[in-house]
Amino acid sequence: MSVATGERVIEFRDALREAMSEEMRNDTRVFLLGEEVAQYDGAYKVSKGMLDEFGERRVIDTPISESGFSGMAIGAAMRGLRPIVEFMSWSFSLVAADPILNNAAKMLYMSGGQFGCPIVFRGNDGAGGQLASTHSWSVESLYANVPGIKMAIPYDAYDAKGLLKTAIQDDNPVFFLESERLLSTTAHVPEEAYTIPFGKALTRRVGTDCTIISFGRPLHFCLEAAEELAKEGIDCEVIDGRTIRPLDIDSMVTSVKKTSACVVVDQSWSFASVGSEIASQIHAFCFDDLDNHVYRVHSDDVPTPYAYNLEQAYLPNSRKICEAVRQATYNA
Amino acid sequence: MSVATGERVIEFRDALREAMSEEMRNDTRVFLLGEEVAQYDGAYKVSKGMLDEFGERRVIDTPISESGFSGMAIGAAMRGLRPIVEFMSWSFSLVAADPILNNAAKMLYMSGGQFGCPIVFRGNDGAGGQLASTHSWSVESLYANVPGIKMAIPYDAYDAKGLLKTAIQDDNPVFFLESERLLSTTAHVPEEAYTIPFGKALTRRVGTDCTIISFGRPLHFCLEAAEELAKEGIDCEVIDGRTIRPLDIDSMVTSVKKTSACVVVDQSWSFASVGSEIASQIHAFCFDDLDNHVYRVHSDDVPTPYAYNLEQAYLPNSRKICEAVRQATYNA
Amino acid sequence: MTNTSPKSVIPSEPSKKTGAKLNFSNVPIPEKGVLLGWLRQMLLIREFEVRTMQAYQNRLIGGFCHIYIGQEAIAVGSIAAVNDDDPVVLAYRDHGHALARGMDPKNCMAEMFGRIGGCAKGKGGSMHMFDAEHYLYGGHGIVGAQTPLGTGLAFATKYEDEIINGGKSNHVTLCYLGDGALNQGCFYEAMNLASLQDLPVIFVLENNRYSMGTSIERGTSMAHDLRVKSEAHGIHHAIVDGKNVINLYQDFKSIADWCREESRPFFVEAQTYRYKGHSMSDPRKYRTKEEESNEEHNDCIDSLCAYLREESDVTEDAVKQMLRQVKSQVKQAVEWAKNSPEPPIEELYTDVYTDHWGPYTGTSKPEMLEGDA
Amino acid sequence: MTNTSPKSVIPSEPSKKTGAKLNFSNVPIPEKGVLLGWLRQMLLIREFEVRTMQAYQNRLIGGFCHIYIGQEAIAVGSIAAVNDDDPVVLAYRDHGHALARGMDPKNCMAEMFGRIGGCAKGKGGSMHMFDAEHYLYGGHGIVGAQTPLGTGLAFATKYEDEIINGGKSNHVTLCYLGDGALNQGCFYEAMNLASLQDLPVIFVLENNRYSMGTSIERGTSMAHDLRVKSEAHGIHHAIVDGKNVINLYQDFKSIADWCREESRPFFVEAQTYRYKGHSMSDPRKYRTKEEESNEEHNDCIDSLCAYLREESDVTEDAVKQMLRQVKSQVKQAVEWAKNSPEPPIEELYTDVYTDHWGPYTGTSKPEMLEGDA
Ligand SMILES: Cc1ncc(C[n+]2csc(CCOP(=O)(O)OP(=O)(O)O)c2C)c(N)n1
Ligand SMILES: Cc1ncc(C[n+]2csc(CCOP(=O)(O)OP(=O)(O)O)c2C)c(N)n1
Ligand SMILES: [Mg+2]
Ligand SMILES: [Mg+2]
Repeated sequence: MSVATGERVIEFRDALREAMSEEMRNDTRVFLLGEEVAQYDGAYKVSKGMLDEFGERRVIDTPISESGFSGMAIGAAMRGLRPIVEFMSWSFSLVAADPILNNAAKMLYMSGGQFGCPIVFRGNDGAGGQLASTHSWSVESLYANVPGIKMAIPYDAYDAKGLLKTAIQDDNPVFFLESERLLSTTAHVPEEAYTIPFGKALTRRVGTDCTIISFGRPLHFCLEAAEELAKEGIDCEVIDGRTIRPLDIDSMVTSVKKTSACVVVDQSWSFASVGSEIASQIHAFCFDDLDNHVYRVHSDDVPTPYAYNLEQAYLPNSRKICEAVRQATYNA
Repeated sequence: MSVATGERVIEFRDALREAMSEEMRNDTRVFLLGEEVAQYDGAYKVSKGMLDEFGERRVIDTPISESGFSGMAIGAAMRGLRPIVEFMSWSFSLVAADPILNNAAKMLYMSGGQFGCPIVFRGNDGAGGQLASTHSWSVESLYANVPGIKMAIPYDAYDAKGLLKTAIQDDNPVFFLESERLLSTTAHVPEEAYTIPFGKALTRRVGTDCTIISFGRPLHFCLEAAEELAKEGIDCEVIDGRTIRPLDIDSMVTSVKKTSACVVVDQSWSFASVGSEIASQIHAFCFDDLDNHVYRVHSDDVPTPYAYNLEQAYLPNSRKICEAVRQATYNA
Repeated sequence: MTNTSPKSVIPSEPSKKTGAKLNFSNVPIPEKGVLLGWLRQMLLIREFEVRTMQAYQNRLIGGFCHIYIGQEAIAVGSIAAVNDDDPVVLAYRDHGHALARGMDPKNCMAEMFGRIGGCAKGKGGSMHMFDAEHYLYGGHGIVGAQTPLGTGLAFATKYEDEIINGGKSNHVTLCYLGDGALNQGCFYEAMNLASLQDLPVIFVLENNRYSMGTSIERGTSMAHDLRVKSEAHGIHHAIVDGKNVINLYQDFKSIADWCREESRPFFVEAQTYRYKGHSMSDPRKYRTKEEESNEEHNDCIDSLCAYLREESDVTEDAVKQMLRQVKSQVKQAVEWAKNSPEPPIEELYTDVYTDHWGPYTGTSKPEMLEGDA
Repeated sequence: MTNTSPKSVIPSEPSKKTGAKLNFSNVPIPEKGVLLGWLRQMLLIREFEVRTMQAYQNRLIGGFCHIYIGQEAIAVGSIAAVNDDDPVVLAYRDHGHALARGMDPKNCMAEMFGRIGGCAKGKGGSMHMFDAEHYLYGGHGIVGAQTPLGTGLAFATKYEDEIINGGKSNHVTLCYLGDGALNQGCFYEAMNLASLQDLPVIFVLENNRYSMGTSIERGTSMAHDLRVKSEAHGIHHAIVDGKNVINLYQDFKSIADWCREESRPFFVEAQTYRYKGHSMSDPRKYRTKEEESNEEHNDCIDSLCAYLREESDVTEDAVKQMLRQVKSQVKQAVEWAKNSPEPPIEELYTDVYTDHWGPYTGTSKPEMLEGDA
């Protein structure tokens, strides 16, 4: 379920580009850098045409130096520029873990409030199609542990634009996690400028029997599962957290208090994950309301395999979600 | 509560050294590398004298190149050597996140079982005394998300030796997290060789009213808290998980089924943490047994401050643990 | 092509650190049979890659897939110059090296098909060709990440030879990288470590002038003289013609022998060109058709064929026949790969640890490791 | 000391990339008043550091603490050569630079005491001297991490000057690093980026010959000629005497003007020595007492005093008087810092985000950000 309805339907990647372009038109301090973002139009064509509009001083091709160019962008942000750093994939951000987690996240604090870091790191997150172990990271659980960053995961083109605009306008470092699998999907996106606030979840499907909480791409599987389950008479409420930091636990709690059952779907590994965090919080705040414990659906706790059948078995999908919901509601 | 009793009392740092030296005597494939480990005797004197015994070919000073020397050690491990990599602090491992998480953790899988990675990464983890934001990482929650690694956190000198020997003998990558704050503490350590199995928790205090689960340094605060609470008539069971991967959830569950109350104490940040994982699993497996939800004690969700009073306020301590236990047991 | 060697080696000044003098022996050109073997390998790689592209288009291969066509001489010439048990480690454009190293095309293709017959049981895919039997320590997908591994493999052979076996270090490691990896910091760390510890590793830069759509001038300072990159670490260097398999062999033989003897690292820039796009989805707008066709006219296979015709009386027909054999070999590999079964689902949970592991996805209890590890 | 300049600059060949010629102007030695100002700064730093050690021993300072004694001339001479609004970014041995840049010793000391009057409200400590008013972008504790930041600051000034303000780039960034940082890959990435983008940043290597207990020869290849490190990225370089504040000023002035004018990076190796241990717990077994005393005999403060006596008739007494003033200034700073209150506990939760945040420790509900960020 998308939010807007209207004439204009565009792709997820176009929505991302519109957000960046609009912000760059509004504010000269905003610029884009990353591997292949300029002359190549972006590895996934997200920045297509931006070099033409903004020139090579504001749409900047970088060498394969994630640590160097992340650090460079953070230095620029300390002076009040507002860089957008594209990671071709968040999988490649591991070589930049130090600057993004030690510098961007902590600069404001270490400097006693003197130097902030208004920066957006964005790029593909999660498994693509058979990209194998090193190229299939879902970094949300790895990085969400760290205070000082915000983290947003858009569900569709509408959210992609609204959340990315908020991210660029934010004075803090934002980790913006896109799914390559969604880039070609389309949604209604209005002509008029809009932003989507951070820290406010959205109910994508209203239901009474079980709350399913997720972010980004797996939400599509959740909605599929909800339709499937509806046929069995299980009416699910599907909540899109939209941002992981800040997390809108209040909305989630309200829903679970209503449904008394909860499934969390998180495409990253299970151990010490966003999923475990949400489950733990739901248990804490809905202890007397739950008919059963919170169930979690994750990728399997193994490195991502290449083979198609193994990768499919590894990832969350609507079948696994249905099973989890059935278990979570079996005694209801 | 330590395990062994006997004549010989040694420091935590000596226990670590004994483990390494014994294994190096037993197996030429084992060697130690890291910053200042040889001529300087280690930044914290853990490797004191090892250069003299084993020579500079097996106790190797490296430049400040965590990414490079971690990668180098992983390459060596692929051929069956068994490197021990000392990070002067796990805080400095962020610049090596890619080799340790993408290569060490996944090599066996990516190669279809052909090349393993028998390697130990070890060093100080957790806040020291006022080391401030970038030097105070508790990496357990950051890294435990990743399958393919094992993770051990010793509580005292006895465990330090037994767990480190197991780590060195293990054919898989082990992240071994020591606390600088414990290095000078002493415990009974027998002359005879021994190892401590991974994946088996240890009950450090037997009790009936509340299970406290923790790892490493904060366990000392837990035991302190337990004594304090005993005076109030709350009898706590304190469980040392010993290893985080594999996690001995069974022992924890057994205890909680007995006590019906649980507090998890994890010195890292709360969000998407080891603490949230354990809380989530306890809720799942003890849903019908708990009198109250699991309470968690963590460092505050902010970068680590330098100022003494702020750092003290930030860290877990026995006062906070007592409060959590009181809440977890209030309706018992 | 000429038979003086090392033709294309431009040695640096003797390293100030080691004081070693580069004194290359004159490596003779091998006999015809060996050259024909190289021709067969290069033809095999090219044909293999053609079929790989086809299979990718037919969706038999997924993920990222990088084609080696145009660069065949480097893998073949350099690997011919080392011993069978010298370690080899690669970036992700790795099919050619795997074949040159002796991997059966069947296993290489099956790996890309994600089948149990693949060299890594289908778990690694195109970017991760591992083959323990052939001392092939993997293709690696993270740009530059293989370079510290290469340093580590050289560390290991030296440690084994000297410390464990008490002899003299007598291995050399080949560590390949693309020009894009010149911009990753870990490569400089890898060079520094290799230099400080006198490790016998050859960093083989396959300079095909582009990393994806970025020409080397745009991404790498001093692109016109990359020798400075290794000079910064006191490492000897050479620039070699990456399209001349005979000279490549001769040069690498000299260099490898020197590294083995001196136990020192080396940096070789092999100048080459990739004919195809970066990966399967690349429209190649960043370079001209002229540039491409110029490069294709100076082809490594053509020039070896010409040499063999002129110097060794190898007939056009003989080459055609060889090509036919190679084509049928690759066709068989494709068929074999197609018939290789998908990995059984249990394979998802093997090779995570050397111990037993999983299944585990969050709410279920994980099966604990068996034994105490 | 001499007054020809750039005395100690050993310029590289003109960069092949820019083709620019290094043509340094002859920077005159400033008048006596300025030199006396530098003397005062150097005395201040040294006295400040003596008191810092004392306070550390008295447990008024916690954590890691790195003393700058011996290297004072570098901070003073180089910072004097740039404008007040040129960005400066540092490693963790940063008290000297902070003072040279104009930070009040009170705030610097209070930071180390963990008090609210500290330059970062006591949240950063010794390794993290930040001062927005003085364009000081921090000390940074992770070795090498400040070098990409330095590149970024130069990127920013150039972007601001040219793109936002539509003028000519007219700032230069000073980015300091220790010799240990030469071994971190990110420094090479930082140099490559600065070179490719023509950024006006001076990488100031303070080569004090040790990183903790590791002499530079043991940790860094080509330690005898570090110019190769920047040549690898087409960056001009100079080696300067790090103990001669006048020459340092002259050389840095030439270099800074050149960088500003040409909008290019530069690499300066300032050769120096730290008199004290690496940090407060270092027994300095890795070097001889002779070496230490030799170095202390060639002291930057002594030689400036000698110059002032000989060339400018500054009396011993005048220097003594200055020292007395400085001592009392530092004593006051210590007192002031002692009296500065601890940060209120609420400060734990400020500056995490620009929005309101926390308290939050796990089971309690976090206070959500106010507004929608
Ligand atoms: C750290 C990292 N960043 C980005 C990528 C994405 N990527 C894969 S290959 C490539 C280009 C590399 O070019 P080069 O090293 O010249 O090798 P070639 O493709 O020419 O063989 C890029 C940017 C990656 N795999 N790893
Ligand atoms: C990435 C990283 N690794 C290790 C350390 C620990 N460490 C702090 S300072 C230092 C030595 C640095 O020496 P150098 O760069 O020469 O600076 P100097 O102390 O001489 O000023 C080390 C190893 C660190 N802070 N960061
Ligand atoms: Mg290339
Ligand atoms: Mg130094």
